Amino acid sequence: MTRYLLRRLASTIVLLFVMAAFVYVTFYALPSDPAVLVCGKGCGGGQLAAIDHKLGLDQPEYVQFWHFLEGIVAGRDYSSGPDVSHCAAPCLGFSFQNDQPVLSLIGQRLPVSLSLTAGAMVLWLLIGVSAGVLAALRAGRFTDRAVTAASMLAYGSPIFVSGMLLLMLFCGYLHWLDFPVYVPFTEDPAAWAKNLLLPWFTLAIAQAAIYARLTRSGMLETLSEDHIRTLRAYGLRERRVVGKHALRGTLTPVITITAYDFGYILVGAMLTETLFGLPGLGQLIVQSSNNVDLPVVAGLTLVAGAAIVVANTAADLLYAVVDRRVVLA
Amino acid sequence: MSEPSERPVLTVRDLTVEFPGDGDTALRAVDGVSFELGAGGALGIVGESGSGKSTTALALLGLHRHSSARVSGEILLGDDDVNALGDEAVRRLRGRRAAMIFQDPMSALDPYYRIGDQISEVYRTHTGAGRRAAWAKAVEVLDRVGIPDAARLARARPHEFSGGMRQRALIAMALACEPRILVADEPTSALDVTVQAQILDLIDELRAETGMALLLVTHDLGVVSRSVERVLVMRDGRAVEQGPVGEVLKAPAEPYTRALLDAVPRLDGPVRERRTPGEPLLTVTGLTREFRRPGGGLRREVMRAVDDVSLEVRRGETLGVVGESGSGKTTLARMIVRLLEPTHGSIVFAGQDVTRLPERGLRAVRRDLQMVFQDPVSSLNPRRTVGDSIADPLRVHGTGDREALRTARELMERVGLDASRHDRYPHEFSGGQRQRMGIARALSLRPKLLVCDEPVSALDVSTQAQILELLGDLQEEYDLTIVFVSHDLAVVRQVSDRVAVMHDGELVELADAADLYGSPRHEYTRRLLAAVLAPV
Amino acid sequence: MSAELVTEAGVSTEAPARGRQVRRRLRADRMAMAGLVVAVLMLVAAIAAPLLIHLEGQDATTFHPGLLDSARGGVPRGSFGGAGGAHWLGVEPTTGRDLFARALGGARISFLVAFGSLIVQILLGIGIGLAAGLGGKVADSVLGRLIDLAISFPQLIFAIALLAIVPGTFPRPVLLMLVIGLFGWGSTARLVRGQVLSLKTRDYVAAARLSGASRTRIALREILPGVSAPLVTYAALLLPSNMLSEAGLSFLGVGVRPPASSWGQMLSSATTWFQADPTYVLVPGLLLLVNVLAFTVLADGLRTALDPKAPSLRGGRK
Amino acid sequence: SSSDSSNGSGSSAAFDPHNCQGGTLYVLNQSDATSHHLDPARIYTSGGGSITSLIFRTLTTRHRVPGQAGDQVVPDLATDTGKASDGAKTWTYHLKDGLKFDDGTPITSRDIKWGVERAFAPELPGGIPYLRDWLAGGADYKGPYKGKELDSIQTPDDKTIIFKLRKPEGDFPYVATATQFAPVPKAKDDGTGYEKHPVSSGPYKVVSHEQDKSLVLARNPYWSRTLDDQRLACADRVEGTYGLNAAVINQRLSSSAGKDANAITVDTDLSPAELARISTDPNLKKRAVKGEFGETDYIAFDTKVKPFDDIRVREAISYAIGRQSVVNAVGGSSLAKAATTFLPDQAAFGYQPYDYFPAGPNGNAAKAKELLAQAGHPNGLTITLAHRNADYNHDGPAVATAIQSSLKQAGITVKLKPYDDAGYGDTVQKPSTEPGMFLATWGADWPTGGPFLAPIFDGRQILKDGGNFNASQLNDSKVNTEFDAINTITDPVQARPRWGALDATIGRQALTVPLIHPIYIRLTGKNVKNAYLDEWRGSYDPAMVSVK
Ligand SMILES: Nc1ncnc2c1ncn2[C@@H]1O[C@H](COP(=O)(O)OP(=O)(O)OP(=O)(O)O)[C@@H](O)[C@H]1O
Ligand SMILES: Nc1ncnc2c1ncn2[C@@H]1O[C@H](COP(=O)(O)OP(=O)(O)OP(=O)(O)O)[C@@H](O)[C@H]1O
Ligand SMILES: [Mg+2]
Ligand SMILES: [Mg+2]
Ligand code: NI
Repeated sequence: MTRYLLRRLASTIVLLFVMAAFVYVTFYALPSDPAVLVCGKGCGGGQLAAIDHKLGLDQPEYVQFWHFLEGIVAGRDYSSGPDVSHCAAPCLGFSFQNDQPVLSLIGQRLPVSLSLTAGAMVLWLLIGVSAGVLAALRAGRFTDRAVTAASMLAYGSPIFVSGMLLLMLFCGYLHWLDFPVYVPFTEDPAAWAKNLLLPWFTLAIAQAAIYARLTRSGMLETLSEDHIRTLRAYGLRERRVVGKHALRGTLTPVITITAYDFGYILVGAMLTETLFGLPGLGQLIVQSSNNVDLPVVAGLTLVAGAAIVVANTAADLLYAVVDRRVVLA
Repeated sequence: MSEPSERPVLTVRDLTVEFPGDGDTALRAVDGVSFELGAGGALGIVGESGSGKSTTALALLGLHRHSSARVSGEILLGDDDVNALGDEAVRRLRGRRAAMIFQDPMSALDPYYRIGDQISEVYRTHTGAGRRAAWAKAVEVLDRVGIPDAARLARARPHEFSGGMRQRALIAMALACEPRILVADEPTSALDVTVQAQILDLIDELRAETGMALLLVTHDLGVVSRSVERVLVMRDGRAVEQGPVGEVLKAPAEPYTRALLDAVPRLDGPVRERRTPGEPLLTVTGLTREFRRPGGGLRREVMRAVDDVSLEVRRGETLGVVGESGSGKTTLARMIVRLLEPTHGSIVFAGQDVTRLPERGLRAVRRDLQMVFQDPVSSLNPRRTVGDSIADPLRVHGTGDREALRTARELMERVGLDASRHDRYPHEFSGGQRQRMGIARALSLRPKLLVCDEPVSALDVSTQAQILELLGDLQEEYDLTIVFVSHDLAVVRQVSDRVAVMHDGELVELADAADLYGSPRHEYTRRLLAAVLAPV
Repeated sequence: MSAELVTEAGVSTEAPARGRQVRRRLRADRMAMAGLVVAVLMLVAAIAAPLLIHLEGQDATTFHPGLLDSARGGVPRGSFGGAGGAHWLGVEPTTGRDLFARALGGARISFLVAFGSLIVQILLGIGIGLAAGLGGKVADSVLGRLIDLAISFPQLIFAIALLAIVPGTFPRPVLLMLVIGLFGWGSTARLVRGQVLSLKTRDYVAAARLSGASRTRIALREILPGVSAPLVTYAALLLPSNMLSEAGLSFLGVGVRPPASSWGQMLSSATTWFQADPTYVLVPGLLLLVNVLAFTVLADGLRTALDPKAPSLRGGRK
Repeated sequence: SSSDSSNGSGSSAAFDPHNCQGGTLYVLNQSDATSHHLDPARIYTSGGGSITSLIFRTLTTRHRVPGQAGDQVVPDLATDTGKASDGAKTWTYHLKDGLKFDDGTPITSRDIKWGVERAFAPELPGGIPYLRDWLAGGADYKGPYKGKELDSIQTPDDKTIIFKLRKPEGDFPYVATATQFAPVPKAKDDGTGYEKHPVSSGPYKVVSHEQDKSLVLARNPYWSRTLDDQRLACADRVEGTYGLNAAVINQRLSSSAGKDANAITVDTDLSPAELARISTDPNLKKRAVKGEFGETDYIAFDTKVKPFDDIRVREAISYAIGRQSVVNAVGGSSLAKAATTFLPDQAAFGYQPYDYFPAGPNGNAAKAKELLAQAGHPNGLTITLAHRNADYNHDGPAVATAIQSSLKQAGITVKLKPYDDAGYGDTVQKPSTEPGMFLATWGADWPTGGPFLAPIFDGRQILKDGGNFNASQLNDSKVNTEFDAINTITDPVQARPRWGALDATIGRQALTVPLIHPIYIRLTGKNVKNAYLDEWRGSYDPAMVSVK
């Protein structure tokens, strides 16, 4: 276990390093000059050079990359005019367009993304798993077909369409809900939930489609296994056979995928966040790549990678806890 | 063993089970079978693979419900007709009136829950007992079936149990509800002979103690003759013969039964005539293979699958290798053909040290060194025609396409296959036919040494007999030297000149077949031999 | 991201059934056949797009200012987005370009991008998956990491950034193919690797080794065919997923470039028009939806048809 | 002179400035209303901006009235719009009495000087370029943090501030509306950290600001209407939400449910689709405020690149353009007017109508072909049009494809060459990388002809290292001399006809093809009153609207 974690940690670090290098190499192929973007309209040559110097863009690229790595381990200093401001380790860089360390930018937006992802996850699990179980138990019959059709429909509509339709329907026409605005949980939990309802559903519908299909096939497979036959041969009630034994076997892979999806959506719910104006990580990545805010994009890519790797590791650990037969290697 | 009493606990009349096929065809897996089983009695159902034994057994507990199978006829468990009752009523009968144990104990238990919990769950379902009482009952029955330290091991999950222990746990589960009849579908087929003997003993004891009836499904005539009073022989879904074990097996009325009996290799049959051994073809010295155990602590444990084995195979002879599951037979066989790298030791084949030859250098040697595998399913590529599969080795060695195919067809004829079916795919053939193809492929390069790893274990007795005979003929014809690996002592005895016995990776005894079976020297060999069951 | 999940538990890694049988089963599956027919029709329509557009007598780039109500934001005059004899599906708001021509032209690009990226994904997936599965311990651990990397790489993030910075002169459909393909091969590779690891323990592979066959021969003749069945199913799922990826990228403003159109690009620029000119949204929306459905249903059918648990495939081991 | 508004307000009830106090005003925006930074040195908005002018007062400001009078510059912190001397090379301002920051400390001329000086620091980039160009010694100045002052700004006493310029600039009062001319107390300045706690001189102080997410403003107790005749500051509180989707903003404003009834937007215009919808809804139509901002969207040529060095080719293209398609492409006649002059059609710029190459709404293909034949291209011509890959600036694919479609009728094949959004400016603003023909837009920083024409046509403003807007690279000494002459005029009214005449002269050379002058239409929430779009910025003013 410890050994497994250590190995996983080591490989994660290597992975992130490769990722960082990749991100840097790619972004230095940029045709546009970040200094110009910081500088604004009608920025002259002398001032550009000064900004270049301040951003460290006048140094060779490998030196910049080195400083970036150094910052992660030891922190970095940046001139703030009269003084220097310190970006403490782990410093993922400093956004000059925002005048903030990348990590604190990410930190500010993390709660939004967490709220969105966690809520949506609960919903998609509830909807997806119950629909899938239902479909499996009624395999081949009307309910099964209905679930299958609905899930394909949901899977086939892009989020920006389904989200927009939900938004216009519930807020624009029916007025059942106000247009969503993010309210922090700590401020007003009720308003938090109410405002996130639509984004949650938008995200959950698309995901639930996948989970329903996953659960259905898993359930059918488990139900055909020998140990289920044993339980039936010993007269266990069908409810118990399905609800306890078959579900357990079905949910195990679902758990892994859920953890994986959680990590992925946490940083990757760009469409939903853009559509609903939620100031989360996905929106940040869209904003900063539009602004060519290199440090933020690079930092976010790394954090995203890390989040997904951590989620995957968590999934594996969870799997080992749920299924004692699994040996972590 | 108690004598059968008047009132039958189980009466089956005209049982028929059909499975709808791909088109309009329906497969009649069980066809008008009738039999009775008295209280405390024991009935065996035997027959070839696919004859409908398991289908019958499952029907007894109504386990075909909600599947595609159509069941008709009468199944009376006591006074209740399983076919006529509602789902809920049948559910109540299961476990309580009749309990069932299955062939593959590995997958018959829910991997996620503790064994004690699974047993107490069944117990509570039928008795409504409290958690505590049920747990106590679970520990009690586990203890009864001989699980050591039952109170502790009740907390284990199935994967922590060995196969024999799992089968015991399943019997314990059956025992918990004190059923009137125990249906056992091949309860020991997946187990080693020594473990098989223990399990059969256990079932005997329990019958004597509780007076429950036994319905034993098996393909093994030895098991039948040892454990039941009456036997029913099935063929293609029909009951061809029925009667007391002694009578049926001693003087079968049906030719089918006769053939079945004849095909069973026996420990007391004639030993094969010892050939004059030639010079050593293969010499193995100190051969050892280590595997790392997965998981474990920081320093991984190493296990020796084959431990310091030295032997020699002479030209023209057949060397049998026997041993229980996990004793290292396959590992040894694969090292001999260099599919596995030995950790230590050396292999000298036809005067050449091939121990460390790289894959490239091996190509020439490989022509002379071939292998037949145990599993006819996985030994043929499902996506290549059988003709191609047989011809491939020739092609690799540079024979032209046409010529290779021609040879392949000849070989097919030789091993008793219809050569015109060379462009079919493996799934269109039966297990025995596939095994013939495996042999044809191995022979295509005209090897000197043929290593057969359990070539007949996956086949039923009659097919097994045919294949063994074929191997014997080919040995003559092709001047083959054979290493024959099997867990079945009787089979090995029938084909081998000399026999090696393996135990925990070590070679415990190596002797001429007659000597080894006649006067085994090693304690382990004796134990093995004692556990073998013979029909009648 | 999604197709990967569908497959995760969906595609079995068992040895698959044979072609004839598969075709028979597939033919018996009405849903799958419907999916196949629709998919093929769409493909044919996309390939024959220039012909069909010529038949209508329009093209995809000419503006028709006269068909629009300029004072009302450039919405097409007439009902159903100006649909009629001249413009079968009406015209696009603000430009007056012919929607039928654009939808068909869009089909070409959508398919091109989806297939192109599929090919990249499959080739990389097979190459790296095979190499990892067959290449021995070191290769497997290095390539295994690489596969992890590809899977855990935040694809969309990077795709957005990359598409935003690559010079506008680079052909967009090719770039989209590369981006979607290069960031999406991980799960294919994982599937192939898993399949290879399971197949290579089969005895027929050992038999091939015994016959002296080279590694390449084993990989190509013995292993690859066994990988192909789950791969086909997976590809049928990847295709619509690639189409949706392209639509998502278009929505975020980094999709194909005008005057070219793709369904995703049309849909994303149409979303705001769904009240003022519903036809404009419905055309690409339905096309995309129907296509995704067709391929998903087809994949489903394939999976069932290839299911090793089907009765006639029951193996001999007792 | 602040409250004589009559048109454009959203509510039917009459607006009374004396009773408008109270309530919370909500601002729904796509991006941060202060261009990400709440530091006056880093903000680039004209006329003091909208949200920023709630926090920062400047030496002068725009006149907050509807219609053409809104193009005037008026005093804000200063007592007048500045006294010119030395031929408009020296400008002197005096501060009003009683001015205070939001912490009660008095505002002095040194605070204004500090505010201007710090805008030169490389740590605080992003402000207007004019300071560096105009102020004597500005080109080499690196800001005050290293201890160096800018000597061309003098503060002889607490109330007086004098600016010395490099050359005559009659428009200096307009530049003094920029937030760089807002006071910044040196004691509170910590460089890049200042925007986290900027000191307010305007009606509101900052309660909280989260970049690209939100802004909350509350009343500044040291501000009053008696000290500031330019802002009404009706609402008690202003709450901004940023990062919203444009369609969602407009949908919220049109629904006007709950708090959205009190909402405005300062960066989101109605899109064509929404316009189409609103045109059928009289209630919404009432709340749609329409206005103009001096802007021209045009095709720029580099006359150093073939075939655009030939005036006949440029003329042919001018003739071939179908402006109706272009107008439609940006949303139809409600959102744009066809343009034939470079100067916008507003009096403040000195607009003088002309149409030298009459193309009609759909282009004059015949005339274009004729000219092309004369220029030696009888079989048509293939050219490349560079454009941005995003549409929001009117220099994106929508306009480019419209041009492509209309030039095709004249036998001109246009290849499109998109540039990424961020890199486009870089490319077209450097003579060495500039494409021969590209889409450009030009908006006025303030409503006079000078800033509209000089960067585009003044030969001395050709900047080799980038930041060049003189795309045609016109360097005509007669034109240059006229620029200098008009720049010495300090009365804008006198300067106007001269600008108009200059534009009409340059127009003959077909150096650009003017396409459209955009029109802005924005919605407000249903409770919002006194929302009018001023001509200076083309946007309504949060300092003037009321939710009561
Ligand atoms: N669920 C099923 N669907 C279709 N056919 C089935 C099914 N189960 C069994 N069969 C078929 O019914 C026949 C009898 O099968 P059964 O499993 O009863 O044989 P068996 O005698 O137990 O053989 P073995 O010794 O191999 O276990 C076989 O041909 C088998 O293929
Ligand atoms: N690749 C491997 N990795 C780790 N352990 C292995 C491997 N192959 C075999 N073993 C272990 O080596 C031991 C001997 O295995 P082997 O397959 O040789 O036994 P066998 O005698 O052929 O048994 P069976 O009768 O079950 O086939 C077993 O404990 C097995 O688990
Ligand atoms: Mg059976
Ligand atoms: Mg073995
Ligand atoms: Ni514009």
